[in-house]
Amino acid sequence: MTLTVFWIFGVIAMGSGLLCITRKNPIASALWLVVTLFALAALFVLLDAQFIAVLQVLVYAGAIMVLFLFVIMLLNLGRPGPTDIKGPLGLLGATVLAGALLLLLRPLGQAPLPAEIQLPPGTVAALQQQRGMVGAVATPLFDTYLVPFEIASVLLLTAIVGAVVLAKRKL
Amino acid sequence: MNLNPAIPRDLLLSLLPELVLTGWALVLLLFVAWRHRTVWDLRIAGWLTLLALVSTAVAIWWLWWNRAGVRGVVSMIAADDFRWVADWVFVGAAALTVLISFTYLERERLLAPEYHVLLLLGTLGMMLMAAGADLIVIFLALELMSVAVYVLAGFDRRRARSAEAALKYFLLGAFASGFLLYGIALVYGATGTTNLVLIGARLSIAMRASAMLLAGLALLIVGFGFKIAAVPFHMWAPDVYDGAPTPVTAFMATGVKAAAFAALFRVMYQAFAAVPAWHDIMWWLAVITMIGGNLFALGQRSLKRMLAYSSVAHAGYLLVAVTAGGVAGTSAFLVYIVAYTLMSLGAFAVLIAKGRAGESDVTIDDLSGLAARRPWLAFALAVCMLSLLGFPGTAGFIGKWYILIAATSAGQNTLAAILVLTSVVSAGYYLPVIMAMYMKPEPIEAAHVDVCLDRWGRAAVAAVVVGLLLFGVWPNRLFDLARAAGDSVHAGGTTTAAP
Amino acid sequence: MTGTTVDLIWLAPALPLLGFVLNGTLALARPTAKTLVSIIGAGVLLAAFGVAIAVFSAFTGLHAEAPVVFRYWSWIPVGTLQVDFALQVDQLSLVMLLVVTGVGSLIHLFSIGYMKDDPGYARYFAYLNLFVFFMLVLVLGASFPVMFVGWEGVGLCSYLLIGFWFSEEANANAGRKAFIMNRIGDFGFMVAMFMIFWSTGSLDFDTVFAHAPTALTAGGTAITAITLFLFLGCTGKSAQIPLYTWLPDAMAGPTPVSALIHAATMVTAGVYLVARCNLLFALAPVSSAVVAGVGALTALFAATIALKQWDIKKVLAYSTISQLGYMFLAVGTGAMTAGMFHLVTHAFFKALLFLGSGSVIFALHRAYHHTHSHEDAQDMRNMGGLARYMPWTAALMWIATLAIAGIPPFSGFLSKDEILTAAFARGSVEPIWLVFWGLSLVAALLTAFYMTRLMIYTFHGPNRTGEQEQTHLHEAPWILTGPLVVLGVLSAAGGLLNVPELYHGGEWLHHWLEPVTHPGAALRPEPPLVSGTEWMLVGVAVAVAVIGIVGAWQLLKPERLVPARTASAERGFARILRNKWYVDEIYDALIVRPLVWLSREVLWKQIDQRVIDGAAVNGAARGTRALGWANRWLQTGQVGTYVAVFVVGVLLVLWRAMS
Amino acid sequence: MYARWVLTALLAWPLIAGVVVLLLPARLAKYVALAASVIEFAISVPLWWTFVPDGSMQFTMDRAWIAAWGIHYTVGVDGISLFLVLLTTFLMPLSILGSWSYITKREGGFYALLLVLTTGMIGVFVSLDLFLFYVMWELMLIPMYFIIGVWGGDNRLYAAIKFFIYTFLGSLLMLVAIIVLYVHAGNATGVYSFAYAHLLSNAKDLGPTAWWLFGAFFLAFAIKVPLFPLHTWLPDAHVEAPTAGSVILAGILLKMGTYGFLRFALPFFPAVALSQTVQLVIVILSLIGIIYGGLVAMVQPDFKKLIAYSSVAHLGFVMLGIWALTLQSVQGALLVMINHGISTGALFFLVGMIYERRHSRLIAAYGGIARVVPLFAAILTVVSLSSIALPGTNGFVGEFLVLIGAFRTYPLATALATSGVIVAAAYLLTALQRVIYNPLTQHENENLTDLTPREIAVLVPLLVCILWIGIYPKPILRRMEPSARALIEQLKPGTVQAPPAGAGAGEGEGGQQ
Amino acid sequence: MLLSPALAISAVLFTLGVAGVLLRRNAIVIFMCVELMLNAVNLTFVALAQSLGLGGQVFVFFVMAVAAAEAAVGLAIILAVYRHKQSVSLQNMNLLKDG
Repeated sequence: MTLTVFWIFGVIAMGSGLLCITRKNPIASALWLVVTLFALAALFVLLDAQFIAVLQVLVYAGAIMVLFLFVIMLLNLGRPGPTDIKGPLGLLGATVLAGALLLLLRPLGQAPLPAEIQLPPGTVAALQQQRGMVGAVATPLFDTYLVPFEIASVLLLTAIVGAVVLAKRKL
Repeated sequence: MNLNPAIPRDLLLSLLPELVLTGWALVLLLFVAWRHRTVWDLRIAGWLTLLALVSTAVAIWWLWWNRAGVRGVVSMIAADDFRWVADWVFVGAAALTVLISFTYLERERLLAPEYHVLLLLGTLGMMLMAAGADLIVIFLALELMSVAVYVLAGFDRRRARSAEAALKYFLLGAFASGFLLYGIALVYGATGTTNLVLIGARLSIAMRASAMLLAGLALLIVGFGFKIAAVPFHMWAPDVYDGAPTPVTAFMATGVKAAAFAALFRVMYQAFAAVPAWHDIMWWLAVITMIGGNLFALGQRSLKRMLAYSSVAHAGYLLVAVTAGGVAGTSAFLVYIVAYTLMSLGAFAVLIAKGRAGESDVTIDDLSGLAARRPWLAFALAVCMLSLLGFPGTAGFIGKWYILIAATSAGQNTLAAILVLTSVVSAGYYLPVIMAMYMKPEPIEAAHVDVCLDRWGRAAVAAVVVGLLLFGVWPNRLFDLARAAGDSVHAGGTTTAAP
Repeated sequence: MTGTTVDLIWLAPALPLLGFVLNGTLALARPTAKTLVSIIGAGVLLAAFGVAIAVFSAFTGLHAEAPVVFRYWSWIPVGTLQVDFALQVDQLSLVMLLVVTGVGSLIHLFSIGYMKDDPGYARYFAYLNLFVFFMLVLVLGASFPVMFVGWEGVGLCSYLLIGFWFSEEANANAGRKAFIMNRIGDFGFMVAMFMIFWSTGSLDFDTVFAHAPTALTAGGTAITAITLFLFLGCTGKSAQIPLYTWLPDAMAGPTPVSALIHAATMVTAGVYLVARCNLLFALAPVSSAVVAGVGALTALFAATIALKQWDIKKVLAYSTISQLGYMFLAVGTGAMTAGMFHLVTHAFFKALLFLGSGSVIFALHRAYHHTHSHEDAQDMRNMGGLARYMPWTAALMWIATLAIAGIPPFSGFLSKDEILTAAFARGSVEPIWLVFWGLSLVAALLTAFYMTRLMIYTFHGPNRTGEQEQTHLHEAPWILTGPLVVLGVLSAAGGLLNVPELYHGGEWLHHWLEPVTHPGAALRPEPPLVSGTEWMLVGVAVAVAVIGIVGAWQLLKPERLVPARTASAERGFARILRNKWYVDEIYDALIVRPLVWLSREVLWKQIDQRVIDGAAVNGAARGTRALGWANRWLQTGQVGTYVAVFVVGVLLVLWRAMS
Repeated sequence: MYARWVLTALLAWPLIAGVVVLLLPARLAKYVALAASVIEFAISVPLWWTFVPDGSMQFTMDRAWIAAWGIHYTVGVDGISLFLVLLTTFLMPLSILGSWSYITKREGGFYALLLVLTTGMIGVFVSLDLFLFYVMWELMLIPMYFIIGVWGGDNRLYAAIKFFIYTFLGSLLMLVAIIVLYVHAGNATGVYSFAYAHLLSNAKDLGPTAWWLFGAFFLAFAIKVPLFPLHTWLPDAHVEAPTAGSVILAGILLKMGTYGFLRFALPFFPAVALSQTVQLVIVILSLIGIIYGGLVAMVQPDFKKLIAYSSVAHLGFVMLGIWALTLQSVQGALLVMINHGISTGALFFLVGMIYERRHSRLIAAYGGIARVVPLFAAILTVVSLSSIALPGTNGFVGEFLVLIGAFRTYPLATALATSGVIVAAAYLLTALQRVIYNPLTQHENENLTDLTPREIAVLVPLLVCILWIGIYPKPILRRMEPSARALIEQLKPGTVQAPPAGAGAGEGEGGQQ
Repeated sequence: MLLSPALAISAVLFTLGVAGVLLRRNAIVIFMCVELMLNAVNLTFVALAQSLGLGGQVFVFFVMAVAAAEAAVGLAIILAVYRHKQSVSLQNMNLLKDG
């Protein structure tokens, strides 16, 4: 049952992903990407990552993709014009390269994880039960992952400074 | 001084240089928010930056002096000699970049002190990359560095070339980050952890290398390969180096590359020492990078693009050090990166002196007759070129020699031979620079009258030349440092018999 | 050290060397000091001649059976190779010493008059002195390398003196040709030295000759090769087939030079060498046959060419080649004494002939100089009837002509006859020598003929010099004729040196040289001849000479001859002879031109410039650079391309990692 | 004191003087440089007397340099290198004096580079540590590159870069070979050191690697020699270089290749170097060099190019002599190296002097000038004769020894090589004739001035050497012999002839053919 | 177990992202494709987290931060380029190239 649902959302994600990269209009692409992100959020839920799923919807689909759309609109890229998709040769090249990549990544879907590193099934769910959906992710964030967390904060600061520098009217 | 990161005090201590630098960056940010209009604001920001870098260096030195180290504990942050030496390289590269930026920024009217903030933040990212003992730290640090450098590349917004360079760098960088991240994910999947030491431990206890691990490893190499501009992931480099403001180019060619290599070394030798598969890949990457970089550089007229390809070629030499591995390889990398940082920065500094406001390209022929008009500048560039070429008496030679020893000790004689053969090709583009400066007449009367550096730039160039010659003749202290650093990375691993 | 005057032998070469140094300095510093130059130049030679006589008499008193060797310093000492700079006095070298200094002195005296107006007077004497120095080193050297010093040194002086008037390209060419031809011979000499050293362990004459019979198998490949290579050296130096062509060209030099170097001394060095190495040649019968055969052939061949030459010196040059052929026939036959005898007599009469011709040329030249004419002063067609103007010269040259033609009792008769007899005698053992004898007999006939021709055209018949010039023709001054007279006496009476037993003579030279020639003669004794046969041979030889002379008188009509400027070219076979059998042209076409062409067009322009430098070196550079340029097809600025390449890289890395 | 410090002084002094020259005003440069080089020569002269001919390394000094890699500053000379050092110090003052009026621009730099070059060249000959050797080997490349490139002729840029890259190609592969040797010796003994003796004694058991290593050394040295197909840098470099450059290039730089063979390539890899194949290749290449070099020289229109190709021929003799490995041939090879430095150096000086007057190197631009400049003509003749190995000059002694020695090992090849003397006469005498003899046809030549006292001062020492070595080479041979003997003994044990019982009659082993 | 399908879907999405980058010329769309790649990786992380512990989920958090930072800077850069060229098509990014 879960598997079926998983596959349904999976197919949605892949399908909309495909549409995202093949739509001529950037806005359409962006919207299809949003669909993909939503589908992924659903998959996250199925994978015991409810908090991440929420973040996915809020941050990704909500904030980041809006930013994209905003820029697309700002630059008025949605208007009809020549397509930005490469010609048949580009299509062929992209297909061949991507196909080859997929072929090489194929073993990933089959390889079972080594038993010695796997947690007993249900451990994650149990942990979430124990600490709460948010707490299960947040606790390590301020504990084990304190340093990366701080780096991430500096990263965001840098991005802000950078964006300001690049975008401000006068240098 | 043994630090246990589980204790907050020790954690802070182990991050002392980064904290100092972050602190200064915030101070500077405040200053910038307050003063960001005049030339003097820019200069003061520059001096503050230098101060920040010096104090960071002192912090590093303090930790090094006290033999600070995280030993026997699983941690996000490594504290070992390798990190300190690498940090010094980054700080040094940043400091030299600041020194050569004064002239450039003022001449190009880039009166935005945020430049220095970004420089500091980028340096912070580099230091964290070298410090990262966990893939997630390395990834975040890499992104921190990259974001700062993306912006710096596009810093000269008035010029389309700068913007284009930023865009190319950014798009390809983000693309490559995707691969790196996927690689991290797969390695995580295969080993259940992202900590380098733990990965190493798990892989060494006879865990069969799964397809997932190998794919992850490959994608990690791709991700790093992009940052170090290894062929065939190098194609962004010439364009971006070309379009970015010259001091930023210098910073990219030295600091960014050094940081990526430092991380690569730590990842490969602390986590994947037990997996032989990557040696083969590195071997091939090294070979095609050396061949490609050197060949492509031959076709360039623009000095900046030539240096860009040359930096690709040098990435190839460094990859030889990676392939050779062992203590020798790691030490060789450190020695070489010191030399490379000096000589590249020196070359870019002279390039800045020669460039004119708004002028895009300096071709090799533009340097004709420079020696007659500006003998010291020409001498400096000549020393840099010879060092890049690997000529005895310069640090570049010592570095190359060390890499060759490392490669030979590892039985990689063919690789060593390819290295020197491609070096011969490199004479084909380094020598014309010297040739132009010394052996050709000035194209027009007084062609080089306005070539000059301010006193900071001159100080930087002088420091570079002195460093190159000093290390070229008396590299003993540098060796000891590098050797200890190499040892520290391989503490748990195998040490080869050779030096 | 012998404690006698022989110890002064070093003075003999040292004096000319001193003369060279002084005159050389003068030539560069004060070229006009001609008197000083003359005194130094001729003085050192006369002094050397004095030393030679003193040494000779002292040596005679020693009754030495072995050579007296003086080692001055260790020259090339490396391992077992110990070459000392050493001089050796023995019977053979003394004969040469006397001839060189004696004839040399006369020629130096002659030169004082002959060259007096030349701007290069000092240089001339410097060279001449240097030549004598080297010649003496050649004949006195106690080992092959020391001899080789003189051997190449005389070649050098020959080169310098042939090209003495270097402003004419032909003269300079002639000098160069002489040097290179000699070098070809020297190549043989050097290879022979190497083989001698490694087979006998030394290069000193005494050691080599002492070891040779035991170290080398008689008639073996090694000794044959050694002697043949030595003989190659001789053919170069002594102008034998195939390396003789330089000598006629060498007449470009001043005439006294031709007399000294290209007639009396240097060109006989080859004969001296074979005589010196008689032991080695005696061990190698095949080589001896080659030497004799080449000698006989050269004698005939050169004589044919001499028949049709108009240049008076060219005739004498070919005559010299021809006479040298006789000497080689002699030494090849094993008749070392006969060879040396002919060498000495030839030195006398040929020097006389050359100096006489020099006197003639001097006269003609002066005459033409007076009238500002540019006629050829050496062409016999411009002479004729000169006996009237220059009686002394004519008379003396007749003596020399009779001597060379072999008319008894002149010196040439005795020496040539001895050679012919020896060849005939050898023919009784080895029949091939009968052929050689026959060849040389024909050559004798031709010799008599062309020498008479020379005399007739030069001194007899009507004068063709020109109406105005005739008034200026007269005998040369005493400084020129004086030496001629001395040489005339020697040419006439030189035969006394070695009057054969046939005429109840003492064979002084034969006995004198015995200690030197004995080792070879012991191995290869001369076959005896009954005296009847000997008389018959004498008769044949004299008859041949007389036929030649008389024939020439009968056949040649000097009255019909016209001056060179109006003469028409020869036709038919005469033309081939006139053009020296086209040997120069053949060498040029077969060797020189192809070699130069090969060097320039193939080796240099194709192999060096195009293949190695162009294709390989610059090609590699260009190719590398082209590969670099090719990158621009990829590095187009298009991110799409970059991404594609990137992904290809990813695929490759993944593939390598996972396979 | 002298014995310990002399080599270091010889290395350091020119370097110091070079810096001084660079800092002084340009007009003083040549005086200071000349003084410095004369002092350098004066320092080196006592080597002649204090050297003890016993085959050992002398005047050695050993100091740790880069201890981490076992790199030492180790210097010393033996009979093989002694004369190369002396030749260097001898030629330098002459080169400086010879450049007196030739160099008119940037004099300071020129003379400073010459002095630095001195250090590099001497360093190559005295280094007993392979790292030091390599550094010195490369060090002399840069000054030469600048000398050709800055002060050279019209096509100097091409010549300079060709010279550089050619040499660089070979030397870098040698670098790898040195390092492989180092690692090999280190792995075998646990002692990691670049010391010559250490590497030499542990260059065994390399297996097939030895072939590769020998190949690398071979390439480096063969390019420098230059051996036949690797010689094309030489004509260009010689022609374009200023006089002093050509003199040093021919006089000393070329000797580095042959010295390298003697000192490194042969002793390190005797099994490879003396294998049938390598012997065959070397002998054939030397022969080609001798004959081909001569033939190509014969048809050169440019006098300097002619001399350059003649160098190929001369060095062919050296190679033949080295590989023949008899006492005579090796000493002959060493002597030819010295002789070539003197004679070819003098030839280049002479060409340079006439070039200064007439600004042409083409043979065809001259002709008949012996009348106008008799002294020049006389000296040119003597030097040419020395170059074509006329007995009595230095050239003969060297070539004679090489050939007579090599004849034992390679009779046929040596016989062919001997024919090189014919070709030598052909090309040099032809050139001589076309320059100083023949009619004086060009009006520009009518007013040439003869040699000045300064120029005479440059040439006289060379002439003295030409005659001295030609007549009395024993002092040199005596000093070389023990080292040459030791070398041969080391490579071909038992083949060296016993020392002579006494000077004079050579009682040796006869009979072998 | 959902791991295998998740990994498979992730790989496909990643490949789609790569294909998109290869296929498109519009800078913004390409950037979106990169985001698609990052999301594919996120899926892998989350799937792995189910078996390997919460670390994987924490990663996703960080990836989002990175994506946000990149988006901010990236879009600013795209704006800066647009100001010069009035276009975001990479076809027009040809000031910088060899030759």
